[in-house]
Amino acid sequence: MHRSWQRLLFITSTFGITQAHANGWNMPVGVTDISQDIFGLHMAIFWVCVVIGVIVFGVMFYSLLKYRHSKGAKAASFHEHTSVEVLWTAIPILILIGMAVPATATLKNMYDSSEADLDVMITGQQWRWRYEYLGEDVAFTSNMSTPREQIRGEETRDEHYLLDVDEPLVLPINRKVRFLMTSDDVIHSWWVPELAVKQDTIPGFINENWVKINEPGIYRGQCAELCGVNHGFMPVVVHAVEEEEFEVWLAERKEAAEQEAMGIDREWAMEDLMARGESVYQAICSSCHQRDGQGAMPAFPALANNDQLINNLDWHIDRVVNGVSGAAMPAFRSTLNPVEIAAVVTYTRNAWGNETGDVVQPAAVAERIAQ
Amino acid sequence: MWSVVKSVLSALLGVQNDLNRQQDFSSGKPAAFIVTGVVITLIFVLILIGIAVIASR
Amino acid sequence: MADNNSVQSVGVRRTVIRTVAALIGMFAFAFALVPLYDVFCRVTGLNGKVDTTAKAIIHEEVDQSRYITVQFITRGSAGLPWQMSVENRQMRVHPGQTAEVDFTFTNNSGAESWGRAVPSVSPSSATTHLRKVSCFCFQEQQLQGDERLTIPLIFQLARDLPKDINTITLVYTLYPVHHLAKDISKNDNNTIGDSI
Amino acid sequence: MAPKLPPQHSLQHSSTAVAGGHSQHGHAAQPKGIMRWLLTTNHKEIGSLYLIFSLVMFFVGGMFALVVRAELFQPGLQLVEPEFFNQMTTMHGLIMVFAAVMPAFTGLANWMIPLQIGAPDMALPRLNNFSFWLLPVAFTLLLSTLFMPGGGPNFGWTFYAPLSTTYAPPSTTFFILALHIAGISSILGAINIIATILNMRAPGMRMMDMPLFVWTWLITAFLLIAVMPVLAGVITMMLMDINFGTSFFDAAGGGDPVLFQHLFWFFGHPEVYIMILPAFGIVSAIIPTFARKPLFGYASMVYATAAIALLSFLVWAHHMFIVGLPLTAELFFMYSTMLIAVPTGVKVFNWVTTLFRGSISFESPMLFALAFVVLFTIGGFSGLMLAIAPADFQYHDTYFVVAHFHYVLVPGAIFAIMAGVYYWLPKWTGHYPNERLAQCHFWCSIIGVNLTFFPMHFAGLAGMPRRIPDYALQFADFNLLSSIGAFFFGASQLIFVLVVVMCVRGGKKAPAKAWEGAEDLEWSVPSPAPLHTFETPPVFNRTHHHD
Repeated sequence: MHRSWQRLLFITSTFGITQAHANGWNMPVGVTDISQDIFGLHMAIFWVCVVIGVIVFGVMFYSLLKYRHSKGAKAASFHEHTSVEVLWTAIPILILIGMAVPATATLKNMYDSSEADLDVMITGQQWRWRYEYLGEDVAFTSNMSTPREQIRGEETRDEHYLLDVDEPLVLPINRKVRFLMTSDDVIHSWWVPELAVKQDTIPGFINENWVKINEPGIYRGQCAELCGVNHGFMPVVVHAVEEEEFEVWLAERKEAAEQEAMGIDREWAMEDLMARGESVYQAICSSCHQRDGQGAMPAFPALANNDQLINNLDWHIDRVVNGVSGAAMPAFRSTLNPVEIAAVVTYTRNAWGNETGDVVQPAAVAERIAQ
Repeated sequence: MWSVVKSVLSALLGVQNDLNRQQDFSSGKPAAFIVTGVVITLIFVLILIGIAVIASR
Repeated sequence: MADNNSVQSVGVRRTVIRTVAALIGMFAFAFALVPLYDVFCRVTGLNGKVDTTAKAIIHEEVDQSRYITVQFITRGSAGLPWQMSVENRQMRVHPGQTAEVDFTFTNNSGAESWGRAVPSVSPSSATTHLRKVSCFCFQEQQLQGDERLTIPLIFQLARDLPKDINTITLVYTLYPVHHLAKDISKNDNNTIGDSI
Repeated sequence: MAPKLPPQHSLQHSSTAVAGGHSQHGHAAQPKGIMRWLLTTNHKEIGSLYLIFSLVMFFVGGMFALVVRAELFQPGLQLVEPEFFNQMTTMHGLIMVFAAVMPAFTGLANWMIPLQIGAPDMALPRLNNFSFWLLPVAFTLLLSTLFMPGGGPNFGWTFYAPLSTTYAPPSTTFFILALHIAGISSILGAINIIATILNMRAPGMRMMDMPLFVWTWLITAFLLIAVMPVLAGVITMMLMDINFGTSFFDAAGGGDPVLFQHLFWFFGHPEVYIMILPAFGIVSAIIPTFARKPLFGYASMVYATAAIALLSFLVWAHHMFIVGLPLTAELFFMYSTMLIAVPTGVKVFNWVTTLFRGSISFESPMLFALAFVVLFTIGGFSGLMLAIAPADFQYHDTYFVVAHFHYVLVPGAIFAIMAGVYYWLPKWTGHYPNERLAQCHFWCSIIGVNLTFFPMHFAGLAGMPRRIPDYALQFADFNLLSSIGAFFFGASQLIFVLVVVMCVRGGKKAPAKAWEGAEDLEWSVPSPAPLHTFETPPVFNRTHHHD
């Protein structure tokens, strides 16, 4: 019953402004049932406001024109009228009840995350997202891939400026996906307008939300809660694909994870570690410690020519693996795999004039993480 | 007592005529109005909570 | 006029005393809100906060008609070199049934340290229906260097668990505990030159 | 907001206000120069100090806003680094809320409340002096954090933990101290206003005879008493989390970051009303004056103000719809928030009905008051939209919200303050403001405000989050317009300064009753108002008032 009531709202309210979405002036209609319901509510309350506004401002401007002092208007002296006052109190209450009913129905629907087909854990970190497909052994972080040169205006900005990531979240369409959301440091907020999902990620606590996408496509969003310096640079990209395609993708990711796991045991050459380390460093570390390892004082110390780092290998690995409590440095033990940690440690120990010559093998890191 | 409740209720709606207001203010018992106001606010909150609980079922 | 003035100043004094009393009351109230909020959360399950005191098992008939999937997620945090793992990442239980699952804590460093697992439950409406009989999250844990410790979590889901809940997720986040003596070293970590 | 030097010739005038009042001992030995201003206990002088201070801070906060708008002029990072950008958004919010809008209202209260209720001064004149001089101390301290290592506060004016505790710059302790001092100043001001209104009214003036500005300020002062201590409590908890190892808001120690938001908004929502209720009072004084017709529904206005104040304690979590509240809480706060639209609507309807069948003229105070009614209502409409919790999942923390609260605060609170300044300038200075320039200021401000804030609605709906230093390309057009509007609006405020300065120095002489339709007690004293007025309580003539 509620649904048909909402459909009605939706149809009446989209009348005449179907182009608004395409122009990017209005809230996107979105690609889930919930987002369409929300769009319907949005347009319904918008038109309610427009009608009230036309009436109120109509009376106001009529009075301003008609009763001008300069036209010799004589002021009346009435200053109360109980029945009119009762009326203009009662009518808004009725309108509000009329809005509250469909809003309540939509909200209840949004809160019903039961019977999900897939669980994805979303973790906010300064300043990236981590996605874990629970029970599937697939997990990765998603960083903004817009190059610094575009931000600084040294290159032409491409179409998806600031809204592109290295690894999008891949989701199947037509399946109910439950999101479990939390954070490793400060409060972030995961938001994709076309999915109508916006939820705070709170350190130490877990939030839930869900989505069932109707159409395949690429949907972009951003972190919506101020989370520090690079708050503006942690986009969300969701790649919604057909269910079969998703299964194939998931299988590939699992295989890749196994390949990576095997890489732990083999002996890596310095060049390979340096190459791998540089890409990890630029994706993960450079947002704080800067691309050239110079850091940004006082929050983010320099790594280049950092004596403590150069002289103490164990300390260095420990900082990357376990992080620093109460500071911006997260623990990468579960975010990066041993190969990546070994690579990035090797890279930082041999880049920008840090010529220690140390080569850290993944096996050694793996041993440190889990004995 | 009933007139006090009525006055407070109409105050919550923001509707009161001058005649009643004159009576209220000549009754000279502000405490009665304040207490009634607080009680009615509490009842209002409880009703709202009740509606929210029922609606969320 | 002097009369009027003294009446006024008595009135002013009375008003000031009352407003200052109200101020002090509101300031105290702000602090009282902290425990009140806590109590409120635990009673209503708001925020997925879990009661961190042991509950007795209530012997009630097991509801064989439905299964609830209980998921366990363990998370680490910065500054604590521990690994936390769970024997099964999810299990299926009937409401009313008592279940047990083992969690293993490993200290990967050579030094002893203290940690605490902060629990959170989702959906939050399930919180009040989850009875933890025994949980490592009730108190802080101490691990010696390279120590490994296995602690069971014993819990029971109440039979009156709302019908629309079929999955419950328990999340534990490990945080370092800085005892007073250690606080100084924690502050050291915050100084700039030291951390990377 | 008006820098108004009290009349220097006031000593001769000191007892002319109402015949018979003889100057009290002590007037003769007034200190001169800077000491006069440091030590003054005169409500008019302190009122002027508050207004001058808030005008200066309005420009400081405005400069910060212009830094933000300049960076957002086009995509990319051009002028400032994200770290400094965050400090600018934070400081802009803090300064505008705590140092511009709130002191401006306190300044108007200092000037006008004693005049409107026929009192010789505020109830506690020395406390009044102290509460003003706390402000420059507080905000010098706050602004100085910008030069400290690690920079000033960069976590938004809402300073959500743990970004403002565990992850905050070292200067945060000074930020907390500054806020404490500013809070104490507001509290002392509120105590003084309550004591004045309750005890110092002219004989015969009952509560329901008071002008609405006095009423709204009384209710505002009670709100201040109720919530400023809560703010003090929250920042004290932050201070302890940062410096003494407690964990009120730190999950690691068993605390809860969401608790911070509950406490903050328990203060923060009433705070929003603290910034708008006195504006209602000013507008309710100006519209009847220039419509030459009594205010429609005076009693309803008083009750609606009280109802809004009470409801403001029940709606705080509508700022937190996406933190993961349980469904029942979400519904409760949605319903209570929607209901607050009813008393607010009553006020708008009352103003419009006051205009109906009036005899309306359009002097500058009236223009600002009318713009207030229209634009505040537009802000109210977007507020109603935000109240719909499911839709708020899309609106929350976007530029739609930024547009909403700027519509409520800029053409709301600030336009009302400017309307009040133009309205009362003849009383303060004895001269009418230059009407041509004032109208020019009005039209420039109207264009500037709408050009700045209207496109923000679209940017927000299209998906632009708040507090970002750089944005995706589809938001470029909206931001370009907003930035142009912001610089235009900022520049047009210089006209305001010009009008005020010119008005202090000279202009068309104003009689005691400067506006034809003005009825309240302040218009019975000469213009400019002498330094000491109502030393003998006036006879309050009820027929001129609301019944």
